[in-house]
Amino acid sequence: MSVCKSTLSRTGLVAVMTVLALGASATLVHAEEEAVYLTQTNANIVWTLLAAMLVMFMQAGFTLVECGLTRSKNAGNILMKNMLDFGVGTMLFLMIGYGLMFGKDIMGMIGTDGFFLSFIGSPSPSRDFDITFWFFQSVFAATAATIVSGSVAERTKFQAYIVISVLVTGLIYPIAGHWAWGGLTGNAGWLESLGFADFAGSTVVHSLGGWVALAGAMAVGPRIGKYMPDKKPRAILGHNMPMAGLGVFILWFGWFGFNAGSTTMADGSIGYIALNTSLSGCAGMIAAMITVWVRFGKPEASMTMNGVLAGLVGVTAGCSELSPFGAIMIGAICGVAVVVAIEFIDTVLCVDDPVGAISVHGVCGALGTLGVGLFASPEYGSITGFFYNGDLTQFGVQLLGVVVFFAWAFGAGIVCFKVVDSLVGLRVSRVEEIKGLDITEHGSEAYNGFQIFSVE
Amino acid sequence: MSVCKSTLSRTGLVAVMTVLALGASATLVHAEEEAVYLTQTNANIVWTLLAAMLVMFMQAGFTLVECGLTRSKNAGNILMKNMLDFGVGTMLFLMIGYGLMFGKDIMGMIGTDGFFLSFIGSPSPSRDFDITFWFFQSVFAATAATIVSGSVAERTKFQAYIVISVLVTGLIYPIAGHWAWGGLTGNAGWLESLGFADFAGSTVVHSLGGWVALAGAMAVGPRIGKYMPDKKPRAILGHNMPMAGLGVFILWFGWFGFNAGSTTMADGSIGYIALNTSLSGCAGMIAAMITVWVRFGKPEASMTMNGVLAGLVGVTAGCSELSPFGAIMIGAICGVAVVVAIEFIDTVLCVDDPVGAISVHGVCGALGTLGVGLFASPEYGSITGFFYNGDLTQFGVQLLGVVVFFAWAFGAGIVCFKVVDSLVGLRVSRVEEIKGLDITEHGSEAYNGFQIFSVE
Amino acid sequence: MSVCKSTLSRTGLVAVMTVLALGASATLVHAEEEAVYLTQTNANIVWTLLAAMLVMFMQAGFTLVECGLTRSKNAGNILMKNMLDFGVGTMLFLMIGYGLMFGKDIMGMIGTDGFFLSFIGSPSPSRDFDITFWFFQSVFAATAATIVSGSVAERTKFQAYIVISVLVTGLIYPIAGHWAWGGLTGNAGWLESLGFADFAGSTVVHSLGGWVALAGAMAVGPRIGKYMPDKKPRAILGHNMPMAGLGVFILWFGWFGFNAGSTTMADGSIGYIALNTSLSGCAGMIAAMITVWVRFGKPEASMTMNGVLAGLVGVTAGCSELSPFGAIMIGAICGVAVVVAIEFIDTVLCVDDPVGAISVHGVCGALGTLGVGLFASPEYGSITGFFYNGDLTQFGVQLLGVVVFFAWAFGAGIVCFKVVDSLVGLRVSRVEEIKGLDITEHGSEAYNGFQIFSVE
Amino acid sequence: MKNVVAFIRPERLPQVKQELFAKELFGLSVTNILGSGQQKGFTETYRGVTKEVNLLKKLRIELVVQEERLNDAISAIETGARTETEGDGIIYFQNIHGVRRIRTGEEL
Amino acid sequence: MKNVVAFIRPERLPQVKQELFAKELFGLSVTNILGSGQQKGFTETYRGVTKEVNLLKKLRIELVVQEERLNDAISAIETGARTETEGDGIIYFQNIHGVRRIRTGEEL
Amino acid sequence: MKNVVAFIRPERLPQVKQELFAKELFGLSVTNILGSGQQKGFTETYRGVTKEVNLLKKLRIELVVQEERLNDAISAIETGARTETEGDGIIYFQNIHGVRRIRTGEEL
Ligand SMILES: Nc1ncnc2c1ncn2[C@@H]1O[C@H](COP(=O)(O)OP(=O)(O)O)[C@@H](O)[C@H]1O
Ligand SMILES: Nc1ncnc2c1ncn2[C@@H]1O[C@H](COP(=O)(O)OP(=O)(O)O)[C@@H](O)[C@H]1O
Ligand SMILES: Nc1ncnc2c1ncn2[C@@H]1O[C@H](COP(=O)(O)OP(=O)(O)O)[C@@H](O)[C@H]1O
Repeated sequence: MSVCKSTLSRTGLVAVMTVLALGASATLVHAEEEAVYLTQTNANIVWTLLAAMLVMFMQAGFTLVECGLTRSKNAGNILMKNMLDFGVGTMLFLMIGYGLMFGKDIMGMIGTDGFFLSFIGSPSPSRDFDITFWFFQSVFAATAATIVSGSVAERTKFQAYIVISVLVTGLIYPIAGHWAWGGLTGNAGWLESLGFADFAGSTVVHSLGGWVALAGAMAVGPRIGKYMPDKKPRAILGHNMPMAGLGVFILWFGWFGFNAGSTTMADGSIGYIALNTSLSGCAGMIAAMITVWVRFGKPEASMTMNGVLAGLVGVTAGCSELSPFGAIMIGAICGVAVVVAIEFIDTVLCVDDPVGAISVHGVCGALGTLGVGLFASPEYGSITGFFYNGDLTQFGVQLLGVVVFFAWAFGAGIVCFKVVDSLVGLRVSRVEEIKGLDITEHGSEAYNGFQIFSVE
Repeated sequence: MSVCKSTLSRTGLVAVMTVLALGASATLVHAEEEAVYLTQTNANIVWTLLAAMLVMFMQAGFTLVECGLTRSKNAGNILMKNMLDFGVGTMLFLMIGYGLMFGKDIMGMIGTDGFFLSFIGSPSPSRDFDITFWFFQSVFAATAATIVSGSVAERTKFQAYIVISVLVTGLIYPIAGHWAWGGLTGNAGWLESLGFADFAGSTVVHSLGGWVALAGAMAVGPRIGKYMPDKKPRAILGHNMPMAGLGVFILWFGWFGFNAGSTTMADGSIGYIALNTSLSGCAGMIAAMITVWVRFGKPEASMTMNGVLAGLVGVTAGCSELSPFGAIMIGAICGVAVVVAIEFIDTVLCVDDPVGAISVHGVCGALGTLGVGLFASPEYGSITGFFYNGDLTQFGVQLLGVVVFFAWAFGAGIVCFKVVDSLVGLRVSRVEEIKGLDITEHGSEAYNGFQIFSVE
Repeated sequence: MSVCKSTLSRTGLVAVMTVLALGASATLVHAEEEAVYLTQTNANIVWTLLAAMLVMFMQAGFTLVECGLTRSKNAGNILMKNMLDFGVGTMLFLMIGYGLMFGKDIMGMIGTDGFFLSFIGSPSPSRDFDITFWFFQSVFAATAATIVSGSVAERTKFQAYIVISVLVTGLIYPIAGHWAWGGLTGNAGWLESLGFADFAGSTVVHSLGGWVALAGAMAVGPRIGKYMPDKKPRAILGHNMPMAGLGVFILWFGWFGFNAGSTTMADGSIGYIALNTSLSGCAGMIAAMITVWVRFGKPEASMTMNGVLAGLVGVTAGCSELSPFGAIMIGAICGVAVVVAIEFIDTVLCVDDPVGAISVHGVCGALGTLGVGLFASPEYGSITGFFYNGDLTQFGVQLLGVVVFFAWAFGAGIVCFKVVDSLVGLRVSRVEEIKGLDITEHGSEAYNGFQIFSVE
Repeated sequence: MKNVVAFIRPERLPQVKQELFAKELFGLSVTNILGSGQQKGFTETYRGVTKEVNLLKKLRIELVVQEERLNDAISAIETGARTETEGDGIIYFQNIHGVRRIRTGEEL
Repeated sequence: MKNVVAFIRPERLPQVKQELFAKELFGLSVTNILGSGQQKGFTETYRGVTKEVNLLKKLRIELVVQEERLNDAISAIETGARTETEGDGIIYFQNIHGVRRIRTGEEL
Repeated sequence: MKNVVAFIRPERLPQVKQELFAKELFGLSVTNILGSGQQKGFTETYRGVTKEVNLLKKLRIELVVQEERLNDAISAIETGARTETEGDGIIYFQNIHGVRRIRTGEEL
């Protein structure tokens, strides 16, 4: 195809090519004699876009983890909820959320413009990046809603869940998000103005989701059979550990986009951000495995998986501020904490959280955010933690942020769930719950052919 | 390792390094004092390659969707077919397809050189890009064949399928592909010369696959038990919705490569192309869910999943031409259409398409292509649609393309299936179909240990 | 949001922004009037990091393949082993492995510094890349350990496995790795000094893992019921082919990072490296399918999947040195070889390797490495093989490397397994094996609700 | 009362059900079984090793019927299940010494 | 010896087991079945097509008991399984003409 | 005719089948069951909560045999299934009042 090839060279110029191709699908570009280089703006677009794709893919991970750790009779419902979180979440963030979160703000409290993608103007590199940034933020928003899905699984009406998902992505997340991240578009959210640091969202995304999840699990109540009359918890086994395990790996994979992509810049820091992310996940896994082993006698898989996620959630706030050893410390702390928290919530609070969402996202998100105030290394990001400078100021700010987010997310969550309960009802009937939501809410089962029986 | 580190700095130059490493695995490069930048050509290679990887990964998504929406007794056969599509497809595209599609053309009808990778010359940046471009095109070709797999699932002889897969990737796809995309290598396919626009292949890849799938489903006939004697369709339930759901998420993820990668350039447009892709998938999901809910009483999962894919297929033609709201419109239209089309094909045409491939890829591919003529926004790509300029010319060209591709793909498909039928026979025997293709065609079952019974 | 947008432009400078954002999550950067370009160093970081993510994701692929090809009663154990490989592997490589592999060396034999990430100094582009390089190497190390998991599956004590995993990533892999790849950090490993070429690790990673796997399978002995009293092998069916199939697709996807990422540079060669990788996998698949078909009468799925992996393992050594046709040859040879090797190991050696790890990684890794000496094309990498220059020198060096790695990995493997056996015992009891490791080692089953029975 | 048990092909269940329901026999319990009889099994090949599968998937159906409905039940099952090829299965019945409806405790 | 067979709701098994164990009846075998009786099934919709499901998931439990324990067994099952709504199932018993423990070969 | 029913360990099925086939008893139906008897169960721990599993996986095998083959059948099953540890199960038989082959309708 030598002729063809020389043709390729001839068609090098983009402009010429575009005319030639008359709207065809792709455009070949070759380096001319004088070298052309990739602009940093376009590099940032490429990087941010790749990261956004990875974060979007995390949706699959959340689905599989939730699905695997619950019973097969609700698997289809869980799938629907997670697709919905992304579908509806993106739409809501498009219409309302982004504006509230990143619009021109009032007193660092709330954004007020940029609704309905209204910031899109005429074509320009700046618009190209803005759109990419918007896309990246939209996939983050969907994540927050998805966390709630896990804690209310197996017993919540699908209609109720839709409304909750809308409220989380459309209001609860973006309003609070503005306080910590409004500065990304030149505003000054009141929390970030105080110095609150949460690089990729241990608190802003995960804890927020986790505390709404807590409100949800409390509002909707435990699954039938979860607690004995004497409040002793019973085990309701997840139906598919390999599925949950695949979900954990997908989340881990996607988390590199979540954390390293939060630079929204193709700069050199992405390498150690990703390394920190990886190390913390590993440390979380090992710590949780050992904790379970010591505490319950055997290294149980579902808790170990929660340990990975705990480490990943924990390092999210500080991935750009921690040294690798700091990341390992955070991961290990979260790995231990998640096991303790799951047991505490299950047996002491008697709140039924089928997948451990409250512990993983709420508790470990908070711990990771506090950890920034302790472990942030001057060699990495711009913050220095207590262990390096003996100063608890940063820790105090972190604590404030953690408390504020808890109050907001849990409070707003409780209100939302109560409102939804009175509007459409939160919970399916006893008979529906026993039959499973797949048949009663969606009209067909998730598995067919397989003999699936639950004998208790 | 400070010594080591300084060594690292010393070995900065690529050339020196390569000699030093004597063929070793990797080469460390560091920024010298005078900065070195990434050339646009290499950036394009990186981007196109990443996109190609993502499109390759879609193969997993197709497998899971098809597998999940069919019965467990054929799961292994479906896996084999999809691996084969990629394996054989790549080989065929290597030997014949690429030449027919992108070789120097005769009257815009067919390419005539570039077979057997013959365009590869001596090392050069241009060759590097050409190879990457070739790789990207090869994964596209495999996609077209895979679509057919779904509609003929659970009853087609494996041998027959191999021949069909060869014909689709080796002939049907590349010949028609040339008409619309030959210009990418400096030719002028006759359809693109008329102004036909199909950026990433709603028609060129998806509709083409969908119409061949229609021919296939008609030629091979419905599965045993699909229709009552009075032609009333019966439900043959898919065996694994979470599996299909994972497939949908993987496809969604990969689709960002499919669409945004079709620039084959790391430029700024990839951001909004990806955003459009995402929004259309979301809109498709929501629209399909509502349509199913209204039409059949409950938000059923398998149709909602088809809605996501419908939106993604629909936006593929115009992702670079649509505004975000245009993408949402296209997605919503396709989401409704896919539900209607599936019911129509199932109950009126009485064509048995187990996974909805014809509706998703054929119908929504066509609608999306037509949509470019209506919704293409002057603010984005180079085309302006009817709703912006009141001119139906572009729509007419789009319609022509859609019709031409239908005629070609359906016609060539029918011929191919008839030929294969007379050569090796299309369909397995009644006994084999009841036993399942896994045992009869491949000699062992896909699941073991699980008690799997189908009682009707 | 026009105001917001102009704010965006104002905040272009990274430095300014960082101050402004006070530790907030992301930083928007826009092209200033004078264009800013992406440095090659940062491009290398982006590319290497993306590749590292992909390789990390391969862990999911390994898990699924191993899980799918074994019985459901051990699925949770397999999941735990694979999470552990990554978690513990990364930690060990952090503490010891990297230093042994890439530290300043003694006589090309072993690295002696760089332990505990001690090479990390103050912030600099060079540090940024070093960390990324480190991360990339750490995910490679985890891969080596994971290969062993497959061959000893379904009968090995979890505690024993932990120790083995530690020894492989902490000692066996990095020591030998230094011989072939120490040069990447400016050392001169003795094998690479002789000219041994293994670009991405057919031998260094895969064969090494495969030979340790052989030692392991021999040391731990066959599963109960695998062999009849007369040494005739019996089939122990894998429980989930679609799961294994998804694993294969994930591995294929990740392998693009494994091979093309091994440049650790965003240069033009990554395109053809990826193409070669893809083609070899395809050829391996086709060759294995045909071989199985001819040999055993039907195209069986699990062997065909092994064929894909065989092709991918085979091309790993030479992906940067082979022409596309060379890659196809290597893939085809490995595809045939893997079927023959599996049968040979199963029926002649009577070594029970449930997933074919020894054949896929050990045998095909060796073949692929030898193939570099035969097929390396002068048009691509820097080496020329026998078929191009009639000179067997390179082949001789390759053979030496293959033999040395076999001796080292198998020998060290046998020693390690014996030591572990005497310390904690390698194998679970007969009763535990029959019950399944999920219950006995981890305390709960992987699947619940599903009726799973194995009747033989 | 009698207890009627039959081993049938899975794919015949819809017909058997139809025949039984047509005769107003609604009480029915179906179990998945693996069975061997006169029908031969098949062989699987997995990773190069041949495996003989001589237990085939069948259904066991069980009906508790009144004495006078026994023949109806048997003929309904036979009509529904018969394909006249090997593997159709067998049908047997036994005496029962007491039946009660759990919901009400009434003797049947 | 008698053979007691009951068809019950899956979710009542724990109660039935508890009642039986309370009466020191430890020998018990449980099978998954699909059953139809007086309880109506439900409909599924899949891809726009309605499907009637008239076989519901039930359990078959089977006990071999000594003559004198028969009434204990029946009443235990009834107590455990009864919800007083349709679908509770039936219970029947038969004579057995010989039982042996496989481990020891002893007649029971 | 007699109906022989045995509850055995799943892993003993191949031996039981072998013994039966050796005695030319080819008609056999196998069901998966969960059983309790003298053998104790085990405990699982899931997410920190302990769960007692006292129903173990067993197989129920059922043979319809002629009167004169009854002892062959019983001894074949006993030989194949016996491991002499708890959990081996029991075997019982009953009279049958009629058997027919569905394919042909012939009385057996
Ligand atoms: N003697 C028997 N005891 C128990 N089950 C039997 C017996 N004979 C047949 N069956 C059951 O019936 C099924 C079909 O029997 P088979 O002999 O293959 O049919 P056919 O009598 O039409 O040749 C078997 O798979 C088995 O489950
Ligand atoms: N005559 C029968 N023969 C066999 N099984 C029966 C019979 N009647 C009921 N069953 C079993 O009992 C289950 C419950 O019976 P059903 O009639 O619905 O309960 P109820 O008697 O409380 O209305 C059925 O699903 C079926 O498995
Ligand atoms: N009385 C019984 N009624 C019904 N099934 C029984 C009875 N006794 C034992 N079984 C079945 O046999 C299996 C093994 O019984 P078990 O008592 O554990 O064996 P062993 O008699 O060797 O101690 C049980 O799991 C159960 O399925």
